[in-house]
Amino acid sequence: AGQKADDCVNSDSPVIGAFKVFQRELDTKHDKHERLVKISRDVTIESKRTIFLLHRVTSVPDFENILNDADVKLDGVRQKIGQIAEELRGEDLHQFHRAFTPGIQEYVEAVSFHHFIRHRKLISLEEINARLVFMKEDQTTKGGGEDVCAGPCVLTFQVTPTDYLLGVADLTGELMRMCISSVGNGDMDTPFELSGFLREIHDGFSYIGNTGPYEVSKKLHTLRQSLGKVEDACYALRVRGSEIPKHMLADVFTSRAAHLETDDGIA
Amino acid sequence: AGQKADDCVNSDSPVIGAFKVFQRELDTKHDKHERLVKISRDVTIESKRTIFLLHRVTSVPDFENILNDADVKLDGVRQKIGQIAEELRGEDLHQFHRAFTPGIQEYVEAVSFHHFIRHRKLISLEEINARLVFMKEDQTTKGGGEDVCAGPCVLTFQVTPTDYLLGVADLTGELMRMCISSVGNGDMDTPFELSGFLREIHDGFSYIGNTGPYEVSKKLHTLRQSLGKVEDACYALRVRGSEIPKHMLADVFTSRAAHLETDDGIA
Amino acid sequence: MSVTEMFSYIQGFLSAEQDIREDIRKVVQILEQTAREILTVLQSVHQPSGFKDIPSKCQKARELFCTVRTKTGELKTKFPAEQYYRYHEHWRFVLQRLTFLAAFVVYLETESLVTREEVAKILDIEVDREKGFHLDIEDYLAGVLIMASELSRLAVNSVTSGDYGRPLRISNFINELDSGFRLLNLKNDPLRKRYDGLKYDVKKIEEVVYDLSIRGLAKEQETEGDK
Amino acid sequence: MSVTEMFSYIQGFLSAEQDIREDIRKVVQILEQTAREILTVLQSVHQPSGFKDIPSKCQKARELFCTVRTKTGELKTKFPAEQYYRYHEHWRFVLQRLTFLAAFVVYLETESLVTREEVAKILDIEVDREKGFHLDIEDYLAGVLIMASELSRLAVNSVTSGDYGRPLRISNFINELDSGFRLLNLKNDPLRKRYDGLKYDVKKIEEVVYDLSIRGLAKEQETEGDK
Amino acid sequence: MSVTEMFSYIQGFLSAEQDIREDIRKVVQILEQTAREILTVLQSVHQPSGFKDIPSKCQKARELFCTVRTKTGELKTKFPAEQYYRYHEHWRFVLQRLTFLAAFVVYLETESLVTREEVAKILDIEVDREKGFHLDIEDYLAGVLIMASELSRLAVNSVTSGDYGRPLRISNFINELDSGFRLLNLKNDPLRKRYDGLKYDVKKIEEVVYDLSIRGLAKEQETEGDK
Amino acid sequence: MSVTEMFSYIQGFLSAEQDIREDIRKVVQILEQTAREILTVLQSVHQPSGFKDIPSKCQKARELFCTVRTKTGELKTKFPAEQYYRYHEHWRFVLQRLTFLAAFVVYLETESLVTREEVAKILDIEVDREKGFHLDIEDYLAGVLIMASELSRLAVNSVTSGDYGRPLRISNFINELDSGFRLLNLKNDPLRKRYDGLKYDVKKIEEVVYDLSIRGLAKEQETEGDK
Amino acid sequence: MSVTEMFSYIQGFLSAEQDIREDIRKVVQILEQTAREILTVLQSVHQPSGFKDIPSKCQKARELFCTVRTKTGELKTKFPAEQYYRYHEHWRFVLQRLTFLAAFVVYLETESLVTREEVAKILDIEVDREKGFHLDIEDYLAGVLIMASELSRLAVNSVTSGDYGRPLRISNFINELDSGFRLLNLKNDPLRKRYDGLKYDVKKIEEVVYDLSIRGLAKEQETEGDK
Amino acid sequence: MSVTEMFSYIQGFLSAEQDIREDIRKVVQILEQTAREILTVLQSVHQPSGFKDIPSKCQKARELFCTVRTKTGELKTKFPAEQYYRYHEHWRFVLQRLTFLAAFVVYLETESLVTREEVAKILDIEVDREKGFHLDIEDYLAGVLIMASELSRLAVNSVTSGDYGRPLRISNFINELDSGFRLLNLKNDPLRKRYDGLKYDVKKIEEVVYDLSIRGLAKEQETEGDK
Ligand SMILES: [Mn+2]
Ligand SMILES: [Mn+2]
Repeated sequence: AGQKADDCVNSDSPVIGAFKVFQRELDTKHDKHERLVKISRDVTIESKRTIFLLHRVTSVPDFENILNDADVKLDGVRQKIGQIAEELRGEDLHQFHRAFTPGIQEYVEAVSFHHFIRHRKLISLEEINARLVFMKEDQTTKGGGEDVCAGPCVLTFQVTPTDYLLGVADLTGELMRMCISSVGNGDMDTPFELSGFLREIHDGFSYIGNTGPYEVSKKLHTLRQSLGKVEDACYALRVRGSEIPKHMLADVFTSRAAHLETDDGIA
Repeated sequence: AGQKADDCVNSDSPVIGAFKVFQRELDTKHDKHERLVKISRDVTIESKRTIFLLHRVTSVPDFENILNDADVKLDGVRQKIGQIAEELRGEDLHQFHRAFTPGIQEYVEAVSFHHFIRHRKLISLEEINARLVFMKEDQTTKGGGEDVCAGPCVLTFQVTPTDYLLGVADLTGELMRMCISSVGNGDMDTPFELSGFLREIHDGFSYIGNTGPYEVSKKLHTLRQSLGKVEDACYALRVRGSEIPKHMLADVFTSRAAHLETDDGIA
Repeated sequence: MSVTEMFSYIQGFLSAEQDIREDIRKVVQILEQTAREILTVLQSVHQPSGFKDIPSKCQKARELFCTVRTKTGELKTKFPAEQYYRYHEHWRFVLQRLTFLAAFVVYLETESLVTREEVAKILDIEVDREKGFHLDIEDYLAGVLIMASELSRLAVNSVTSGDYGRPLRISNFINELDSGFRLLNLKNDPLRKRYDGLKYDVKKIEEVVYDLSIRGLAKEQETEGDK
Repeated sequence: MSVTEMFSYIQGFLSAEQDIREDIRKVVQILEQTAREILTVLQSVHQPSGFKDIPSKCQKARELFCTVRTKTGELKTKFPAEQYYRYHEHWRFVLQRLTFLAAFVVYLETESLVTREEVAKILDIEVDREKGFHLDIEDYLAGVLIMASELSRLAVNSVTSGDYGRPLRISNFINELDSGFRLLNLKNDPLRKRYDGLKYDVKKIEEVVYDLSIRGLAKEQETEGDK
Repeated sequence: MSVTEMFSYIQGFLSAEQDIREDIRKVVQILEQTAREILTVLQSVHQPSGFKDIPSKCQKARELFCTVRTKTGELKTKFPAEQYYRYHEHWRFVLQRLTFLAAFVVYLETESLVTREEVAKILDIEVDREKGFHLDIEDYLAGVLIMASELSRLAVNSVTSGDYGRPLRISNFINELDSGFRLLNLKNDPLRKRYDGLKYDVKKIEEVVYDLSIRGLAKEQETEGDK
Repeated sequence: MSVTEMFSYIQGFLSAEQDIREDIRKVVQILEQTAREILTVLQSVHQPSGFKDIPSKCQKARELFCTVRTKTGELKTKFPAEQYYRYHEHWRFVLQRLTFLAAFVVYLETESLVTREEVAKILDIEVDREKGFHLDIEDYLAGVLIMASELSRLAVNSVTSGDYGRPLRISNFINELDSGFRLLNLKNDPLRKRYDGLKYDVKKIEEVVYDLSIRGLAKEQETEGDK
Repeated sequence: MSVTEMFSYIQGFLSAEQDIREDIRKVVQILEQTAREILTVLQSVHQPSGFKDIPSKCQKARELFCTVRTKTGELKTKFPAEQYYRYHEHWRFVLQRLTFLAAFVVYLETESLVTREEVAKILDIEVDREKGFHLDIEDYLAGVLIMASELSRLAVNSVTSGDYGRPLRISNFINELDSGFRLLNLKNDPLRKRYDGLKYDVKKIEEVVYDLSIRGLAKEQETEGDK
Repeated sequence: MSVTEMFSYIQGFLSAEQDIREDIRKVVQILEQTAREILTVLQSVHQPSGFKDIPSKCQKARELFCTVRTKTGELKTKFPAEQYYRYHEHWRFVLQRLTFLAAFVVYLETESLVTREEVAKILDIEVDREKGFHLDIEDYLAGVLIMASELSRLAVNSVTSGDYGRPLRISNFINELDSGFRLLNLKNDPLRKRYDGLKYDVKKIEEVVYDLSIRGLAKEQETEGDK
């Protein structure tokens, strides 16, 4: 198709000649950008699904299975991030950053959610990056021999501190949801744990304040609201809890209530 | 249908009793508002159509017909405004003003456009209001005898100065369109006439400035742009016109050009 | 009449209107000030100590309504009577606040809903548009809804003050109000929004009643009180 | 066809669409009115006295759904069937309300979740887009979520009315609903927001159950009721 | 069907729509690419050398429309036919461009206005909504207005190239078009704005004709050319 | 003076101002950094463990205020004293934050409202505009309102930490503050908006007191504490 | 000092400021009115007949500037001199308008750029901030840019009125102005935006000169006029 | 690592970045200043007198490019080479301006399109990203488009100065440029928008050529000039 159009253009012209070169360069760049946007979308969708899956830990008894399932899903996401790293080989990462930053942020959100549920700790930027090292066994795609690297080639992907921060900021929303769900499922401990953890993250963010990028500042308000909801939930649990002993004694149905208490959970 | 719902409500309650009264009052008001909105919409549509029709004067030879057709259309619009006046009988006009102001503004735009084309003058608020006096021959709808007014009853509608201003402000947009069309049809005089007239309106509005209502100030920018377009058009005509005599003489086709000139129009 | 004359003529209209608006604004400002003072008097019913002398507070509030009446009297003279709705936006907000305050006083006194006639009397204005400066029905309703929200607060605070009977009475009152509003075909946006807020007040009060009920505190009172 | 004829012909198309929107708006307005009446009927279940005759209330509500069906029937005729999504915004809101009301009636009758098929039948519309005017899946889900919030209120008020068994049953039902929603990968913003609200409903009901539990009231009922 | 099954089933629906949008976007992208190629072919008529072989250019453009037809064919298969307006925004812009290009080719060939039927045929789509993927009337009109603006440019350049007859013919054509549009009661904002632009095209062409007239160049050609 | 000379001369003015703004921005940046550090110190009072050593936290905060004083000292020297309001926007926000922090420290120490004089002293600036770089009254009020919102959070968290007496004391304090603000005739938009938020803080704290009260926890503490 | 006393004291400050703003607003309103009158006088130069008696128009405008001077005199007394920038926003706009009008008068009289000193003298205010109520440099520049845009309109209309020499002189003047502005390091957003508009004025005037030039009208005048 | 440590660690990253940005901003400011000076030199070609000594103006501009080179040299040292695109926004605008200026100089000298290599050499930066601080292709293209708009102005002004040959040569050049751009698959929004502006430049220049052509001025020149 391109051929026909070209006929109408004076191909002797040096201007046209130059623009044909530009065309190649721009198309290459745009194509790469487009491919990265697509991979990033897949990363986003799969990460979101992992988060949805992880929320089920508050409603099922054996949450180890869910964590393992989520890990498998996240492995898939990491493979996708490997494709991003592959595309970025030899490029300036920042040139295409806008193409994949939404996906990476969502991955940070998912992986830090997973990490919190398993270890009750905030995953660090290093821990995230450590799992984004990819081995390419044979380098036959480019060149004949082992020209690029001897032996298996190592490819890494570095999440930027800003993407890490933005992912963690979104994590707090999920933690809030988890907290409310926990209360809804009669879990008395998780909300307090979550409240302490969320408060730490909140204090961290207010320490960074508006020195971070604009997008981070924008999320501070939501973060504060989430913290408020979690603190309210803990408050409600504490206030409710305050009644047990007294009413236990005062109540005719002491034994049943006691039975409930040893069950370490309600309803 | 209302009956069944009422069953569930304690009708002895004085609160409920009071709210039933409120319901009637609110519904009456809303219904009137709704009716006025609908009439106003009709007024808007018919006024807009009249404006469209009037624009045809720039492209047909016998524009008297169009003016008459437009007058018939406007009579229809005035009848509608009579219905508005009927609805407002005994009411505070300002209470329902929001319901019919768009229609009235559009009518002012249409009627002042019509007036300009016929008389080349700005119609005054009085002239507009003078044509919004409605006679009701028999007053049989309310009461048996001649209780409301003796003989034929006179009903008037008063366009507010603000609605007048807003309609006239929109008129300038139509004048601009008319100017461009005139040039497009080879009419050499109308643009200059329009330019003077528009300049007068523009100066009038800048005299009022921001002392008028907010909506008027908002339209000033568009008015200024319209004036600019008309001034540019006149400028172009003048510049073009400057060439005729010289080239006439210089040209081999002098006679034909002269013939064109006596035709008092081009092409 | 030339274009210039026409615009001068219209400019006259516009200037006159601006003067009227300026006058109205000044009176309204004093009304707002007085409304804030009445509010301060009534706010104290939320405090533990405040429950005791509700009647004297209502009395004080009713005295302050005298000032209100003087000012509504002035307000009426500031513009042509038949142009009420032209300048409505200026006093709309303060009339709603004053309706709320009047309704709150009446509720505290008699635990009943103030009628539009009563509010009009307290503010010395009319109910019917034809008769003069009046209380628009939507403003009356808005004022009533502000009171509903204040009552949900009162339900909470009366429990704190150890009055376990009041919340139930408030709950019944608010439910009746809610049924009343559901009869209305609200289209007007701001009133509709306020009414949507009523749901939260209803829910909050229901939760207070629930809290009393599950602890057996509601019944206890009922037998005691029997008002 | 001359240019003039062509353009006259085109003018017809443009006017037609505006007329359609006007017609749709009128029918939808009546649907909203009827929805409010059904709500008034059902609201009374929250009142102490209301618990006794739930069946008769559901009956009344079902009668009002007849009017709804007449109007949805009219609605279908107002626009070309294949342009459902062109005008979707007009009836989206009221269909969600009606789904809520249908779901609430069905819950009150059978304590089970209404299916999309049942709602469609109650409203006399289709489930499959291919077959005609249908209930969009997101609108169905939104309606179900509105009901969940109404049930959390019902749980609170049933305790006040002395019905200690219902909250537990509501709790089980809502938990199942919550599990269901967890299966969805919601991306759509307004629906996701509504779903986040469900967590608070679950939480509120859990608190009611907790309150009953520590007082031994839940169990008591269970043995008694065993419905 | 259990609640869980019900929700899994629902999830299917939600995913499907997203896939559809993705598919549509891909085809539309290729259509835009092809439209640009056709434009490049036709643009050369503005150059002095370009006036000679207009027929061969139109020929080339018509060949490129084959690719267009293949792609509109694909586009139709990407979504359920009756949901045209659900996804309309995706292809609206490119259909307007393609209409412009088709109208320009037809004008260059026969100096007449392409009908909606002809455009539909060139793009291998329908005129009637009922029959399948169709050309929306407002998109057709928008495309025609883009062409009008291109013709005003052509009038200017044909003078530069020494063709003094074409401007007059363009002038007649555009005037007819203008009369046609005057018959429409346009309300739709973007289309109305485009139509306002037509007045400037008419004006520009009139100025060209005027310039030729006062120099007697228009007449000269007429007698000569009589094409 | 030629146009060029005139503009060169003008450039001098513009550059000078830009330099001043640059200087101010740098100092303000450090003030913001220090404010954030103070906040971090004080925020730990919300943690369960944090309630124990409030005095030591206040101590640390007061030490950090030394850095603040050094920087406000520098700030004063960066611009001509009489142009305070020309550059006001630069430090307005941080002065409000610092007022909030000073007010919070003072509240934690003495449970009383910091005066403007005290804040000015803590920040080593003036109260009277005439005397030099001062604390604008609206900024002082804004800072106080930020603290009110922090106190409503503290009321909630102190209950979680088992301190049932504090909420009641906070409630009294906030009510007094609310009465104070009701004396003001606020017109200023952003301040007015902040003040509207105070209503929510008042309500929130009242609900905390209610929750304690209905469970007999408030009284219990009262008899214990009797501070 | 109790909280109440504190707030009463604060209320004093707030009221004082509000009174000042009210006073300023009134004077500024009259200034705006006078500015509009001057504008009306000067705008008539755009009319075909207006070109003849420019001197008499300038005369009238200068008379109206007397009223301006009286009012700027009043304005100065309405607020403490050192708080110029606190209230700057109130008169900023009108000072820019007045600068534009003064600059326009001076241009019409002498075809030269008014200096800041001259404007200050016409308005009877200061150039140096230290000496009292002054003309801020950015407001002076903004006024000059408004005039540039008025001159581009004048260039167009003078051609229409048959004055073919003026556009060339305006073109030279505007080009010089543009060079001047290019010396400035503008950061200030609104001023920068206004300056970006100057490019369009320059271009517009160049096109006017072009139109005259290609028709041999510019030269013709030059030889004739030789001003 | 605790949460606090983690955030401190990240804070380090953020501070470092802010310092880099501050440094870059300072150098870029000087580059902008120099670019404005070059522009002032080149602007004079639009004036009647300016046409005579274009070579000497180009010479002066080329001298000023020395300063540019010094500053681009500094710029390179301010940030890690591989993070070009991280800070791209800072210098993007000024590099486009400088490209425009370089392209304009080269066009004035040789009437040909500057290559990216030439621009890079003039600015002493690289063409290939791998080799160091380079000229991004889109910035190069944006600069070229700015020049196109300047050339349309030049076409107008060269007629005013009596040079009737230049417009035709500019027209050919711009048409070639337009064809070049149509080969590109532009997706990037700002560049696309700029390119859309090229249409107006093309049209404007075509109208200038038309004006010359209809008056027989273009041909006249052609025979004379034959450059
Ligand atoms: Mn998330
Ligand atoms: Mn109009």
